[in-house]
This record gives sequence, C-alpha cells and structure tokens, in this order.
Amino acid sequence: MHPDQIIFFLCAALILISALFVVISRNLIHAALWLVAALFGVAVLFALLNANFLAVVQVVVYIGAIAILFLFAVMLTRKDIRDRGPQMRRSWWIPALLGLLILAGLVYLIFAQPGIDRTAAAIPAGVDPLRALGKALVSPGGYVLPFEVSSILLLAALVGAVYVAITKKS
Amino acid sequence: MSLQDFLADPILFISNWLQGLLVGWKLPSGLATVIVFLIGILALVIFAMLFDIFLVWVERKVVARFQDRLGPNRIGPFGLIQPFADIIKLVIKEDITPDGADKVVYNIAPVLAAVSVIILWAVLPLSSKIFGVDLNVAVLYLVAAGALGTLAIIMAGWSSNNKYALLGAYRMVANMVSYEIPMVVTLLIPTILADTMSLNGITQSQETIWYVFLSPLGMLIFLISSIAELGRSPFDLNEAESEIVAGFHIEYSGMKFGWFYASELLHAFTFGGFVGILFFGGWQVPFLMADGFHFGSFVVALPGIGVILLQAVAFMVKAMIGYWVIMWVKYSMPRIRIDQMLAFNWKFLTPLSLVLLSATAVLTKLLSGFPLWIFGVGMFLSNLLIGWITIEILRFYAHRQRRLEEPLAQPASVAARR
Amino acid sequence: MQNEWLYIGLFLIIGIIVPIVPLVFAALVSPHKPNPIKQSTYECGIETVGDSWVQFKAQYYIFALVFLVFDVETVFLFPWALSLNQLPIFAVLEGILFIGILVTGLVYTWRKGMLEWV
Amino acid sequence: MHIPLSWYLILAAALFCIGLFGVMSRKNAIAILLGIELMLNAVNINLVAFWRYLDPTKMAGQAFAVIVFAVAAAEVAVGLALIISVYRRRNTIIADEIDLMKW
Repeated sequence: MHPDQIIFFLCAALILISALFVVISRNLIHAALWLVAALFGVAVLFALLNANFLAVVQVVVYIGAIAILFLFAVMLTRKDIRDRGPQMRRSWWIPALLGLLILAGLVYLIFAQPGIDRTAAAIPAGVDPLRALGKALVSPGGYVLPFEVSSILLLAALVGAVYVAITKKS
Repeated sequence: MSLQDFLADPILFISNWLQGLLVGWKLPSGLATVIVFLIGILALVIFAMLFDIFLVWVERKVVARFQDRLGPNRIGPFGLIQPFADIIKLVIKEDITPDGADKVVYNIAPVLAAVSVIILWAVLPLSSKIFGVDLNVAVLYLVAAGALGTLAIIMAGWSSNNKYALLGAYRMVANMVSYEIPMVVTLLIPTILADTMSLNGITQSQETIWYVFLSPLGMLIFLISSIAELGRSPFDLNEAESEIVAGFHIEYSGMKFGWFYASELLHAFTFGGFVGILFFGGWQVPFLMADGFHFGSFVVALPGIGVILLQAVAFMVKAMIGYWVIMWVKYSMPRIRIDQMLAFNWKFLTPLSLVLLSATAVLTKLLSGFPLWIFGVGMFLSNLLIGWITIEILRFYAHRQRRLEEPLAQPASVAARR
Repeated sequence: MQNEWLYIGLFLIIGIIVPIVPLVFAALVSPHKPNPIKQSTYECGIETVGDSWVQFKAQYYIFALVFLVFDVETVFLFPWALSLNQLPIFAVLEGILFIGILVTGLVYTWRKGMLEWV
Repeated sequence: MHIPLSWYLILAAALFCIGLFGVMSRKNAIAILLGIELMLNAVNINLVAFWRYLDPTKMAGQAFAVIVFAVAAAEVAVGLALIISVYRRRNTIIADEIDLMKW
C-alpha cells in the first residue's frame, strides 16, 4: 500500500467518524466540535489534492469563522444545550434507510462511469494552481462574474442577517 | 560531500548526509525522508520550547523593570534558572478539574492552544536556509493557526463550567475574531508588494527595501491587530483580572495553565517575528548578500555558514524587538473597554486598512514600470497622505463631539469656578 | 502528496505530542486528592448561584456574524493579490469593486447602529 | 497520485449521505444546519477532486469550490440569524415547533 493511500484512509476515517458524531451526538456543542474535526479532515484532503489555497481557506473560513459562529449560536440558545430528551425524530430510521439507499445508488452510478479508476496525472510544470486560480477569478474570460456575484451574495447575507437581528431587538 | 559543502549550507549538508546514511541502512527513501523531517522538526520544536522558557524569564524581568522592581534574581545568575523552578512547581501542582466540567474538551483545550502556536514555527524562516517549509500559502497558514487558537480558547471557556470562563470565551470571540479582519487585510499588503504568499519569498523580495518604508501604516495596523489577536493588553479583555478574574483559564491549574501561559508568550514572540518578516526584512541584513557584505564595490566575503548565522541573529534580534514593543505596549497601556475596542476595530482599523489596501493595489499597478526610488517615494507619500487625511477626519469628529458636549459641560465648570 | 504538506503534517503530530508529554508527566507526579469544595466552581470564594450557562448579550453574536462575512471576503482577495502583476489594470478595478461591495456592507451595518455596544 | 478518483467520490457520497441523514433526522434547527455544512463539504471534495483528476490547468473546480465557501458562509450567517431570532420570539429551536407558516 502506498503511503498516500494510508493517509487517505486515515483522513477518510476521520471525516466519516466525525461526521457521524456530528449527526448523532446529543450535546450540540460536541456536535459542533465534531464538525470542526470533520472539516479539518476535509482540509487535509484538499492538501492531498494539491489545492493548497483551499486547504488553508478551509481552516480559516470553516473552522475559524463558521464553526465559531455555530458554537456561538449553540451557546446563545442554551436552553437546548443540555436537552436530555432525544435529539432525533422518532422515525429516524426512515432518513437512515433513505441515506443508505442514496449512498448505494451513488456508488453504483460512480462505478458505472468509464475511467473512474484513473489516477491523477502530475500537475504540468509551469502551472502554479495558486496564481492560476487568482487569474481565473478576475479575468473577464474566467469566473469574474461568479466571483463578483458571490461578493454581492455575501453582502445580501450580511444585510439580511443584520436586518433579522434588528427586528428582533425592537 | 566535503567541508566546503558544509560551510556553504550546513542544514542541507546535514540533511543530505542523514538521508544518505538512512538509505545506506536499506531504508526506503520515503521513510528516510520522513525520519530526516522528524529530526529537523524535533530540533526546531525543542529549540522553540527552550526559547519559550527563556521568554518566561525575559517577560518577568521586563515587567519588573516597567514596574520599578528587580524581578527574579535569586536562582541562578540574574534569576535565569527561575523559569525552571516555575516549571517544577507547575508540574508537581495538583491538577483540579472542576465539577460539571466537560472533561474531554477541558483537557484538549490547553493542548490545542499550545499546538496553534507551535505549528507557526513550521513556516517561520529563521534564516535564508534555516526554515521548516517554504509553503506557498504561508501568509494564510498563520491566519489558520490563529483560528485554531481561537477555538482552543472557546473550548476552554465553555468546558470549565464557570461563568467567568464563559464570559472570557465570549469576549475572546469579540476581540480576537474582530481584529482578524484588519490583520488579514494588512497581510495582503506585503503579499501584493512581494507578489508571493511564502514568507521566505516575502523576506527575499525585501532585499532592496524593507516594506515598512513602503507601507508604514500597514505595519502599524498589523502590529495593533496582532496585539489584539494575541489577547494582550490593552486588548486583554478575555482575561481581564479585575473584571472576570482570569477569564477563560480561570479553572485551570498546574501544567494545563502552564501551557496557556507558555503559548501566550511564544505566540507574542512569534508575532514579533512576523512583524519583522513582513515589514522589517526578516533575516535580511543591510548590505549582506549570499556571499558576504557588499558596500558598493567593496566586498567582504563570508562563507555561507557565516551568512546564515548572521541572518539568523538578525531575525532573532528583529523578533525580539517586536516582542519587546508588544511588551512595552502591554505594560504601559490600561485596558480599554469592550465598546471602545470594538468601535476602534470596526469603525477605524477596518475601513482604514481597506482604503490602504486599495491604494496599495492601485499604486503598485500604476508605478510598476518606474524605477525603485519613485515607487518607494510614491508608496510612502500615499501612506503619509492617508494617515494625514485620517487624522484630519478624526480631528473633525472630535471637535464636533466636543461642541456637542460643551453646552452640557459648561454650567458645571462655571459653577465649580465660583 | 507534496513534501511540504507532509512536513506540516509531521510538525502537527510533533506539535501535539510535545504539549502532551509534560501533561502526562504532571499527571503522574502531581498529587490527586479531590474533594467537593476544592472542585467546586471558582467564583472568588462566593458560593455559585444558578446555572453556569448564563445568557449573554446578543451583541457578541452580531459581531461574530459581521466577522464571518468579512473574513470570507478578505480571504478571497488573496488570489487576486497574487495575480495582480500579470493582469491588466482592469483586474485591479475589479478587486476595488469587490472591496467597495465589502465596504457597503460595513456602512450599512454601521448606519443601522449594529456596531454600537449598547 | 496513487489514489483512484473513485475513492474521493465515494467518500464525498458517504459524507453527503451522512449530512442528509442529519438534516432529516435531527429536531434541533442548529443541528440541521450542521448537517447542511457536511453536505456542502461533500460537494467541495467532489469539485476539487474533479479539478485535480480531469485537468489541473482549468481552474473551474477550484473557482467553484471558492464560491461554495461563499455560499456556505452566507447560508450560515442568515440561517443562524433566523434561528436566533426565532429563539428569541418563541423560545425554541426545535424545527417542528416552528410552525407559524403552517396552515
């Protein structure tokens, strides 16, 4: 077994086990912390895939901002933190079954594709993914429109969230 | 493989020699690389930890001088052995876990706090040849490490089952997290100027001119926001002794408290180092090139090892100066209120840093064809202009504020005079 | 897998082991005599009243929220900053537009009085 | 370079299904948002894996992963603001009890 594969398996185990705890853990703070672990595993995967920028952004944005916001929200709605009652719906087995079915379907579809077992070619010399990403995001022939639209989306989110917060205060 | 090679680049020589030795023992080359890496990392981390112990002494000595005391002076010369006595005391102290604490999270938090600081050393270029790894996203890497530190503090505050600790954690988010914005924005300025995100690359590109001359305002904003990011006074609201006792680490004792303390000191020093790297040329020494000093045509040749050591000394001196400035601020400023702190960040630092970033980007593009001195003068003047406009705006608002408050204040003062 | 990430991964592992070693050592040598009073929540000697999970000001949350949006946007400026040299002046203006949208959000929040600590 | 593309896709599919399970089975609104985060991350794994395995010179995968980050941030900001607003009014964050819009 190649070392890369071992790292992949460790990482996949980390992601899946943490993800499982995110959805089953009764204490919501623990669920949010398990989410941090899962997100960290995804960052390692990005590093494994040579996407350096996305790997660090995953940590900065997801762990540094989103997970902290989640922890905050859980602390703010504290009445439910130590809810001793069941955190699942009574009919939790239906989603579980559905999830397994969808997973089986997806796995089937994945293996039905030709060339799915390909391995990655080396990144061509002279291509710096980091600079290429910057170029793609701002050059008119690239993704400048989605890039600017995403900033407007964030502006809209900020305005909306602040507005919701204001109406609550009055 | 000769003495010549060793003198030219000792680190590379030793790692090549180790690699050769291990491969000679029939180890696969991948495993050999890992072992060589591990040895290098252990050396770096142990150096950082020993230095951390030294920093405890420096901090105690400096704070004593600021407060007109002598500081530790009993154990060893100048009290140098004092930190070791501190460590022994911390290790043999009973470790108390408060009732109702979330035990796992409670125990992970101090380790995470230490890890978030130690991993910064992986990208720290101590010299042109002594560095862990030259990551091409190092600038963001240090922000990512800071995110782990924030998380550690929230975990500590939440899991202690203590009101003060919880308040400390909330304040931490308001504090550390808010000041991350101006910090990230000012990190963009060296990135634009050097056209790279690797810290070694940023240092190398400051061979001709240090960025503090191109962007003095950027340096100031970075320094202020990193002090806030460190949670040091005047921004130490998360552990404000007089308000919330010790904040997030109130329930910690023994070595767990020790790690919070040690990581704070090492963090401060490391950020002093980052200020040095990003704005003061890192390991660059004036006139020192890869083969010795160049004063115009007069050249003093030095072997590679000499240059590397000089660079390392230069870096340590710059980092120490940065650390000293952080301590100086800490021990001379009173703690600010939380509303002042947030207003200072969101209404002053963030808009200012964004304006500065836009100006830097436009000027870099416009002046890129011109000789260096025009570029430098232009950048410097633009910074001066932005600084002057900022001060004028502040003055205008201060005057207005005073006029608004005057009618209220007048009668009282008049009455007092009679 | 690039070597640089391998190095950082190993650094992370050592960085985790190094703080744990003294903690384990301390756990072995330090005394352990718990009693209810020692373990009670520390509140400067006063008996703890009520639950530790106090309700806190929603204002903290507003700042975290504004921070989230700003953090994402400033991080996106890094690829732009890196490719500045290879792009026409037009791209610089795009970045400035991006920053302008960011500032609009800040101004809105400011005008709505959400940046006040009341 | 020794990992087949299918491994990444299966991992992403499994992560997506776990997230879906969380979204459908949890009662707490914040926990539902946690599940959505997992699903978005599964999408990102796919995007980046396709970028790396199909053509690393075309940046579509990474560019859209970046946009997914923005979408995730916007979703969390608005979602949590709504949840907290609802919590303040109705003192609950159990999704089933938030039924003002129900007929």
